[in-house]
Amino acid sequence: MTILIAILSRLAKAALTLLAIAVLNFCLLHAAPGDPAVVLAGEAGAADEQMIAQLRERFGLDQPLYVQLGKYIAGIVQLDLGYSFRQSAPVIDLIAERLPATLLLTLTAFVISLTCGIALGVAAAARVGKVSDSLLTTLALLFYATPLYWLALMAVLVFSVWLGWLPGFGYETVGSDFSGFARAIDILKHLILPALTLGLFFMAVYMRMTRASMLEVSTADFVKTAKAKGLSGPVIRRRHILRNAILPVVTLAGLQAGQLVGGAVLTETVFAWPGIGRLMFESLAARDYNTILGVFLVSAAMVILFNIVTDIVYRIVDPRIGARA
Amino acid sequence: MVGVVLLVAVIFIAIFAPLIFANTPWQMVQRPFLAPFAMESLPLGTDTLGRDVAAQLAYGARVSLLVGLVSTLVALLIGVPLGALAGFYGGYVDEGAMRFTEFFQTIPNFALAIVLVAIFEPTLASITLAIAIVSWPPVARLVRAEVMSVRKREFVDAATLAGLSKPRILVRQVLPNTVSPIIVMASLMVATAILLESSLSFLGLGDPNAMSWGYMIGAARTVIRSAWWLSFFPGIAIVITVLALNLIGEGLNDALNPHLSRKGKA
Amino acid sequence: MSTTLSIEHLTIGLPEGADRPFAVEDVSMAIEKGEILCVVGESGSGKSMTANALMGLLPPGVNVKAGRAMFEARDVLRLPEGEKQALRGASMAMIFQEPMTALNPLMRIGDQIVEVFAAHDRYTQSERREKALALIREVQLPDPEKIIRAYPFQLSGGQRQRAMIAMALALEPKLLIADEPTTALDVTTQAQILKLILDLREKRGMAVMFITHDFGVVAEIADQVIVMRMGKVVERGSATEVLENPQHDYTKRLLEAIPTGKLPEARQLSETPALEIKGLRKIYRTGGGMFKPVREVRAVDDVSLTVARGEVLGLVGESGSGKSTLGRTAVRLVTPDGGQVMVGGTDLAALSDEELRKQRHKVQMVFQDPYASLNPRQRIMGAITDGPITRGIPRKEAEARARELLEIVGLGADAASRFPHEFSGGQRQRIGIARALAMDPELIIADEAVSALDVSIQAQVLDLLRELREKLELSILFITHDLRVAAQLCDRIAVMQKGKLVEIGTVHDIFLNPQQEYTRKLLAAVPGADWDQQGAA
Amino acid sequence: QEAGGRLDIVVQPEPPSLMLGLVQNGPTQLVAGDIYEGLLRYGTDLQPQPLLAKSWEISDDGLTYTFTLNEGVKWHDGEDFTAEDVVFSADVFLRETHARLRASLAYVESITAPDDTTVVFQLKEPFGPFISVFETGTMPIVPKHIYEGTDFANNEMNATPIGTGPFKFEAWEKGSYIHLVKNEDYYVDGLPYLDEVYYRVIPDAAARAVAFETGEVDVLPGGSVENWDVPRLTEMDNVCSTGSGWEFFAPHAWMWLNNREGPTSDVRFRQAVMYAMDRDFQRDVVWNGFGNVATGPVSSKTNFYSDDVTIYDHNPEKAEELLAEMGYDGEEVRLLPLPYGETWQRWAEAIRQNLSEVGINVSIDSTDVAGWNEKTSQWDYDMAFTYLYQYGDPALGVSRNYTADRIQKGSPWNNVEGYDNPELDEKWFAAATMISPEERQAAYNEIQQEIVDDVPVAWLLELEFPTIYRCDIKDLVTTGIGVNDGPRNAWIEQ
Ligand SMILES: Nc1ncnc2c1ncn2[C@@H]1O[C@H](COP(=O)(O)OP(=O)(O)OP(=O)(O)O)[C@@H](O)[C@H]1O
Ligand SMILES: Nc1ncnc2c1ncn2[C@@H]1O[C@H](COP(=O)(O)OP(=O)(O)OP(=O)(O)O)[C@@H](O)[C@H]1O
Ligand SMILES: [Mg+2]
Ligand SMILES: [Mg+2]
Repeated sequence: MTILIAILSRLAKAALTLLAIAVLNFCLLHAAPGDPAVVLAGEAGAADEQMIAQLRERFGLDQPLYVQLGKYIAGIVQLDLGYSFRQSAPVIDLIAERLPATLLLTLTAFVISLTCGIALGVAAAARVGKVSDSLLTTLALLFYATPLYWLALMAVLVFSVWLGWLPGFGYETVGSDFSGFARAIDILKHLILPALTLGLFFMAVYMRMTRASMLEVSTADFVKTAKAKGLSGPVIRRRHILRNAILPVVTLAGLQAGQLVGGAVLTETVFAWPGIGRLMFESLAARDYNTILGVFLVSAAMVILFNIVTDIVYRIVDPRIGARA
Repeated sequence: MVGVVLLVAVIFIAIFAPLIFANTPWQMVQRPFLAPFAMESLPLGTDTLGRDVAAQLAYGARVSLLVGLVSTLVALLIGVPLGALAGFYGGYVDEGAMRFTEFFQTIPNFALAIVLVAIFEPTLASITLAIAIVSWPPVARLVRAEVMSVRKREFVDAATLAGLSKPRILVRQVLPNTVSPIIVMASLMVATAILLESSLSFLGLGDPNAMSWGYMIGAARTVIRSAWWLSFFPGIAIVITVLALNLIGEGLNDALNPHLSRKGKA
Repeated sequence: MSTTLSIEHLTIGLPEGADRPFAVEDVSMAIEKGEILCVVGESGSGKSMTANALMGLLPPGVNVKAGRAMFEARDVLRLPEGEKQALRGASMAMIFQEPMTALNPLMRIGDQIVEVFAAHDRYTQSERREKALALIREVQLPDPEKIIRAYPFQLSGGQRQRAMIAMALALEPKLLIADEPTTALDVTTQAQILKLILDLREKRGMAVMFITHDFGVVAEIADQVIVMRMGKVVERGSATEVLENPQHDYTKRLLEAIPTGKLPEARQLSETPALEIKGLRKIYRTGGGMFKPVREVRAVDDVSLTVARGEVLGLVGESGSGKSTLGRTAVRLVTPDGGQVMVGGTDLAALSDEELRKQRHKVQMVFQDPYASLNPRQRIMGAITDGPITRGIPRKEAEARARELLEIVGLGADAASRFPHEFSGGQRQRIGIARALAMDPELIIADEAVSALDVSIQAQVLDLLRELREKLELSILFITHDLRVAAQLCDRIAVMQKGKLVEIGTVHDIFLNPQQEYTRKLLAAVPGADWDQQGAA
Repeated sequence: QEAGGRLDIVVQPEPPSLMLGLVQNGPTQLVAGDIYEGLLRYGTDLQPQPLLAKSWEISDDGLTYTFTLNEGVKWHDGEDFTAEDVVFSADVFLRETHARLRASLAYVESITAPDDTTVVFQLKEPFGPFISVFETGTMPIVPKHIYEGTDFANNEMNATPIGTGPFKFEAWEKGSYIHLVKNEDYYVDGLPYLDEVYYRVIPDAAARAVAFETGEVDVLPGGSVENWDVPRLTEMDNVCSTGSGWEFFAPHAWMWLNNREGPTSDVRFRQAVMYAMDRDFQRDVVWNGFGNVATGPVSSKTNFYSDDVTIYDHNPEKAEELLAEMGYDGEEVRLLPLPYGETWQRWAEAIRQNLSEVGINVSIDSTDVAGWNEKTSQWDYDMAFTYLYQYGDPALGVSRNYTADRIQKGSPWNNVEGYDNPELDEKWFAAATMISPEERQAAYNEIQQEIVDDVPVAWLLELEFPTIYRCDIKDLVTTGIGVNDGPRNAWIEQ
């Protein structure tokens, strides 16, 4: 019950934060040089004063900035993210079209990086000081240090061009008319490379963190207690150390899960993944303000959502939080 | 140790680039796409316009390191005072500062960097600033958390009891005790900043007048098939530098953490 | 009687860079079935190492160099890991020094007990639960049904320690090793746990190796005693032999330094109050964020008392009774929720921040935790002179005075240029005292100022305080949980319980004629109280 | 010729909309060129060919253009196509929405439809290039029954375009692909051969090359991959390429030199720039040998080209002389590259290097597409890259960049450099309204000679964008607009 109220109040607060973010972003974007009307006119291949004036009027860009802001905020309150000038469609539709792809990519990458990262971190911590530990740690460091886009290019080169195992880009085989299970398999094949490249960096982060955290916890007194009980090494690691070591990883993961939504621009670009990050990047080039603002708002909402989820996960993992009565 | 040696080497190359290479990295010196080791004077070959890759690499080190160091410095300059004030004074100061920080954290930071660079137009200064702007919030949070925990330590009470003023306590007693985690974080931030700069360059948001590693990879990606060395060498340079900074960071982490140094990671 | 454990010529090597080559050297001892062997000795003498070696839990770098430990006809020091595992928890169990951290914070108490059975593959799932419940009852934890599902943070320190004991006893081990299991606990809880161990020894006839530095505890439970120093056994014998007729110099010194229950003569107190506290109240509110209900603790609840000039007022009471809070309110590190604090006639609450800062020097505090109260990155000189310099005393003068004070507390002037971590706990506590004195205060709040000290150094510091009281007419609010120490130094004693002042009176009144039930309980819980009376006699 | 099959064609960037009447940028023309049609199409020799109009007639005074339309043409939604649609499109719809066409329509007195298959354009005065404005991208015919009386820009049907072309719109998966299917009712028997066409959106140039290599796509229209990739791709088995298919557009690249202020306002400086540049190197290295060095404002592929002009070779000494003569003091000159990918970036770097070798202090401004549009249309630059289409006739695609009446702030497609030469303006106008081609040729020769000496802009290259495709695709590029209407006739050899 109290949890429910707490979540509700937190959501209300989040809504306010979002509104403030919308205002801030609005101001930020309008500080950018570049006029969407001019861009649109430019794209048309020819333009004159009349056309630009028409465009401005049509999009309300001829009005003073504060009026535009007022209208925009009023729209947001009614869950209307505005209209994309460039794509001539409501922003919310554009985002809705792209969001599933991004979520599929980033969540897969997230799950892969988290599970593998933690598993490898545990493995490395268990072998601390041995060759295999150094090997794993160095590998993680390498993944961490390698620029993501470079890795992506290499992955395409190797797995797609040379070996021909996996499709190098896109979301699914275009025009294949797959449906049901076959389609799922097809999408999965397309998903592997981008999800892996996106995941590798975070995997490295989680692994290092898990390892460090495991080592730290393994010096705790209760680990000694567990040994004194006669528990075996693996049992101690699983039941005692890992559970305590995972908390900082959860915090970090929560932060990053939110960031993943907007942080996949590079991966989406290299792999032609029709996601929201690319939408943002392309809209930025066209000064399609409403779309960028929409993307920012949605990803901010994601971050906040994931923060709440993190808190709940935290509560499940650590009974000390909030349980004091 | 390895980290320090590597980093010093990179810094050395960066500083002395003009002495080592007679030409600017933009000079077209030979036919394009000269493979590495094919010609003695051009050990790493030439790029798409026939420019010396080795010179580009050396000059690129300057930009990449500069962006990394300066942006980290700026991020610290924003993050440390903000976090320190929030953590030390608490209450409304804290609330205000943290809400402010939250704004910057809710926008995915790579996306924010892209927008900022696009807004200010890509110059070395704007790129550095944009990277600083997206990297300070974690610093503020860290410093805040550290200050909050140090503030509760009893020696702060002791200083209060000795009649020291609050600002003086913050600066002289509290902050020095938060230095080690900040240093460790900073070394990692430099690494992240270098990666971020290169990612921006890759997307075409680099400073066109500054030769950087990210620029090199971005420029080379279209010829990755026919001229592997053009993206390989700068890629390796980034990996080595980031690796070095990470090793230094971890080394510092261990050195500054009494628990770990005592255990002796032999 | 049969011998449960016999240690023969045990030598444990320390890694390079340690303060000495061997943690313990050529140590032998034996414990009979159903016997309690107390191991006493100064801090760092190798007591814990011996215990850990038996359990096979030596820290990395520390190794058994020689000797053997025969248990059930096997040398436990040389068993392969697998067999050791089988032994641990089943026939040989250990209770650790620190109850607060020895339990996994994320696991229910019941599960942590059940785990012991699981590790040794005993009983079925449901039986294990039953057994766990029975154990919880046996160690007299209240409301077992609830406790079994509780997390460690929901338990008090004493309850946690009992849960630990339950775990150790789960498989009815033949040998129980208890490493200072009561140091962190207040006297009343300590008494309960000692009783529990005695009961269990009776019921199950297990052998106990009990590590402690408290002779009161030794007197209460020991059959045999071993005294260790610098890794060597310096004396051994039955409890009565060692306590009453010590042979070795070190043992004698230890015993001499124990504060006796002897009460000092009453002194004439001055009329002018140095500190007046009226109706003081402090409520701590914690939590109240996301998901958390607000929790209120009435740390100090309507307390009034005065300390006269030149008086030492002892403040005693169990842990958490609000002693430190009261002290901190007096120096105004904590803002009270109600009531008045007058120092030398001025009400600190009425002062502005700036004026308060100027008046600060009048009351000083020696903090409970000496290490925490020193800035680890500041040299001792800075720590001591910061205050006086802020007050406007010239640097030279302040530094000269600091050196003088360091000499007075017995550290030597060269201590000034060192960092806090380069001192031992006792030395740090003396630095804290020097720092307080440097401000020329009228009143010192000494919060457990001698708790970290060896009995011998403890005596030294008490002498110093007595001297200052005489010479400078210094008033002291002396906070302690050690009634014996309080008896030695104080003029009057105030007793606190759960934030309330339950009794206040002269030392003689309190010790010889306590009015309150709670005070009587506190006095009775002092370990080795009987033996002590004899000593006093 | 065999029917059947599917083509996958790269489109880059993703078009903002497929409604060709509203948006006419490159990607839209590429995709929507299969959906919509104009009255005529133009061969690689720029001569008109029938499309919606099966024949046409121009009166001797050059004022009356009469078109006879094909019969039995249907819109994709089944409605009949009539002459009324043409009148509506040209006179109502495009007048409002199509800026480039609007300039040509200024010469038009009236547009009428005497019967269902006849359309008559009556001009006010002769306009030499008028026969070239009926191309699909210039005058796409839109359905009157859908748009009449509506708000064109916000018409819901814009999302599902209805045309008369050989392919119908089927689906658009944003960020992935656009799917067109064969128009079974197409009015030319047997056409089109292909069953379907996919336009694939792949944002990264390297990925586009990979897509072609792995067989994901079959056609890389000009400009889809960076030039350096072209040799590698064309060397693959069963891969063909052609430079043809751009004649109508004849993309012509130059740098605007700001004639209003700074060093670039001095004609000697502008000439120095021309001499300082090594344009052969630019073509050979930056453009990998594609294209020709431009001699002046008119592309050699366009009608009325003349090479009887001053030739600027690579001559640094001459450039230094000119700079010394004008007393150039090393003032910084900003260079704005075109943000269209690595080739353009490298090009700017190469030119900066050339210029700095003769002592010109150049810094490259970096910006994205929006910034480029903003800066050029607000005249905030010193030197700025651009390339423009010539649309087959100097009066349509060339003069707009040099006459003073086209100095209009706010658009990057006119006289952005601010070149103001009234004498020459007269000649441009006169040349546009002449009827006889010989007369016009003479007039344009004169214009070219004069303007090249003035160097209002620094002409660079006549660009060539090779189209790369698999050799078993036949008849893909048959007209002057290449792939834009290529799928209409293309077929795949089995
Ligand atoms: N992990 C370690 N590495 C090196 N030396 C250690 C380690 N732990 C303890 N020592 C050293 O071993 C010696 C014995 O330590 P031990 O913990 O047995 O003392 P103790 O008698 O239990 O003291 P206390 O009463 O303070 O608990 C000490 O000199 C100590 O400094
Ligand atoms: N800062 C604080 N916030 C919340 N509760 C506190 C705080 N400080 C103390 N308390 C609570 O107030 C009560 C009194 O604490 P206090 O430290 O005064 O006890 P004490 O008598 O000094 O105990 P000890 O002998 O263990 O030092 C305890 O229940 C404690 O948990
Ligand atoms: Mg010990
Ligand atoms: Mg206390």
